[in-house]
Amino acid sequence: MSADERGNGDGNAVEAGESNRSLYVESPIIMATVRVVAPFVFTFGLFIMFHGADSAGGGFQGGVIVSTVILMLAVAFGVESTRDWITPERLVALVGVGVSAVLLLGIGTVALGGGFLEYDVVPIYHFTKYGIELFEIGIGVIVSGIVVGLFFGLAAGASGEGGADREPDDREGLL
Amino acid sequence: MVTLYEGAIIALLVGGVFFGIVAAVGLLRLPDLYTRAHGASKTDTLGAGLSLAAAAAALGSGLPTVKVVLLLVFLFLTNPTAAHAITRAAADQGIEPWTSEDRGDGE
Amino acid sequence: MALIRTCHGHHDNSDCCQLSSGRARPVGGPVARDRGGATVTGEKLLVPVSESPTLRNTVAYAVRNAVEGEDRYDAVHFVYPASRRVAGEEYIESARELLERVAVWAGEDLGEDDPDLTVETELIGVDDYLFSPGDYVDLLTDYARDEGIEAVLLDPEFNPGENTPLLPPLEAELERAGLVVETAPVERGTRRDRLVRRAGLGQFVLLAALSYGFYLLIGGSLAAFDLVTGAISAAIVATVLWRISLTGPVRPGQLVARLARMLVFTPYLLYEIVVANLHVAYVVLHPSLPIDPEVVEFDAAVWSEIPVTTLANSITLTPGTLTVDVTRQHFTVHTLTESSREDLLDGGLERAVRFVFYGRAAARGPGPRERGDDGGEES
Amino acid sequence: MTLVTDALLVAAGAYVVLSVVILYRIVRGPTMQDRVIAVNVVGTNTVVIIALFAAALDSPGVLDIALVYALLNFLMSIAISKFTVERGGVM
Repeated sequence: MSADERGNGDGNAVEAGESNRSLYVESPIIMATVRVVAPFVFTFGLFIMFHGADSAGGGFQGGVIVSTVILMLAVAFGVESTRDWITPERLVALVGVGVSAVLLLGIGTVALGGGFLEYDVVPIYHFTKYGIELFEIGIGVIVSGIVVGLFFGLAAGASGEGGADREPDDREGLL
Repeated sequence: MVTLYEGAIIALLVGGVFFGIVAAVGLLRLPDLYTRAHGASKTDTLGAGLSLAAAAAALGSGLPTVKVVLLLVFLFLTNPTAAHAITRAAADQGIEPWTSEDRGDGE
Repeated sequence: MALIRTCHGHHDNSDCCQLSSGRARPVGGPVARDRGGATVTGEKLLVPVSESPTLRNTVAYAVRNAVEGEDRYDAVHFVYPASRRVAGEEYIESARELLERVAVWAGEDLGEDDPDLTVETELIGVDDYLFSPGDYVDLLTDYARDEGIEAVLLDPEFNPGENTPLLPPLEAELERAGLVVETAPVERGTRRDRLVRRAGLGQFVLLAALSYGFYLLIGGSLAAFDLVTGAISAAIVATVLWRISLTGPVRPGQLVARLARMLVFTPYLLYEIVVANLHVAYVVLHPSLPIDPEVVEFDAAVWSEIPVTTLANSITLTPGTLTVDVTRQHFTVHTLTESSREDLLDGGLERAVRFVFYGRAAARGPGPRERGDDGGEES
Repeated sequence: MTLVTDALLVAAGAYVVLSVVILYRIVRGPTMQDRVIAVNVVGTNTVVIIALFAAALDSPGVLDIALVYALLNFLMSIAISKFTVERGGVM
């Protein structure tokens, strides 16, 4: 019985109708849940990033959690539209900002006469604490940028021929 | 001597493990994907909820308890959505639900 | 003269599957693809088919490509690799029906022009026990060799094994066997909501406030450090997500009212969850497994995204019912037992959700059954 | 509070045993969705185990890991179920 219905093509439990069968309509439930959960997860990721110095956390972990938010949105709303929203340029700029922040911090302490990332030499009150935070955020930005970039890269590879309508150099820009 | 507080925690744990067992048994016994998803998405969620409540109670009041409650809320938000996503994917691929008419075919 | 033949036997049955004019070419080795323009070459195209959402488009592409593409083909063979492993008379019957449909579609696509194309459909592998992708490859290459076919067009959703993803290994193996493999450039359309929506200052402020509150909650302290980093986090979160997470205008009064009613709703939901969980526990642990699963459909009287999601997830959480699909306000729900079906159609949960989002007056509205919706059973 | 600590650890052990039992369903399938459901349950159990350990050993820092695990569990479920539909396989 079940095979018979499958043969007819409409034995599908999804209410789709014969004509609509080829169109995949995204589930509103997944999209709504992701919309609701996203800001809280994002905040949690930033919290972990900021509290790296005194607890089990840090830039790396926080960065991964933040990138998870983007991955969730990409899964629910489609990789293409998420990529259009973030744009590869912004992603690269983000990673660039992170790298330069970390380098600036490291080289800055060296320029002031200390070692690499030796915060004591900076003549600002409590700079050690803020220096560590800045460093963690820099790392977090780099990590989340790279994880999201890798995901987009993988997705572009997986869609294979589907991505062929994009310009080749457009895809190069995605890492 | 078991205090009331300790007794409550242990009762919650027993309930949580019981529903965990129900989820596992359901996962193994039920005949098809959709019915298994029933067991997975709720008995397991309730079992996890009770166990987490026990953990929260054992941690006492304070920040960790808040985190456990958040964990609970998160599970209750996401587990049904995950079960929905999986069964929807199955339905979209044309996997037919088992009905009691199939009972003769064995599990 | 277009010629459509349907052949449902084993492919050794050669008098049925006789072909117009096969130009024999040695199988193996790369085959030059640019055969140039509109010359008729006597080439044949093999298209393995199975039930898939993109099948209709693949058939159209195959026929169009054969008639007017740069690689012209004289014959298109649609074959259904049916395995005895999955088989049963009904299965074979459904495969035959599918092939008949394919033949009809191909006929439609050929249209009235009557171009010179032979369309054949055939069921193969009925007597074989197909298991791994390699078995399917062997079957298809044997068929291709017997018929002198060198080119294969694959449906991107082709999946005769029902469950295991088959396409990537199939493609590679067929190519190794010396066939020209192409995947039909047909995509299954997908409709989604827009990711980024319109939003105003209200959404931004509300989201920032929510994020700030959440940050202080998990931080559990009001030290200067947490206040500062929390503000920074809230600003970042609101900037990134303000047009994504919140929709609709922000009305503080309505928001507070909904939250208050949500607080009333939560114990009710928890009570429902516990009661129904005990019911499912009884059913699952009962030796004879007294289940009677059925898919029911009904229209719920809730609108817009968040209420629908709340109702759907509440339905999923209360055991015995599982939301399989929702389109707008049409719910497809898989129910485990008779009594869970009754509860669902009585509409207690639906009323509760309406109470949360639309107030007390809306909660008194009728449930699905009273609206004359008896959960029109499907499948 | 040693009684409570023991009870928490015993419950965590029970969840470990249950997860091992559920491995049967992960191995047997028969469909990909069956496996995803089973893995999802194991993931939920893991979250509970981590939380129980955090309570038993009184180390609240571990709870962050449980939160992240719950998040990844959700992401895994929706990602696999969606990519099976959209790409005819996982990725």
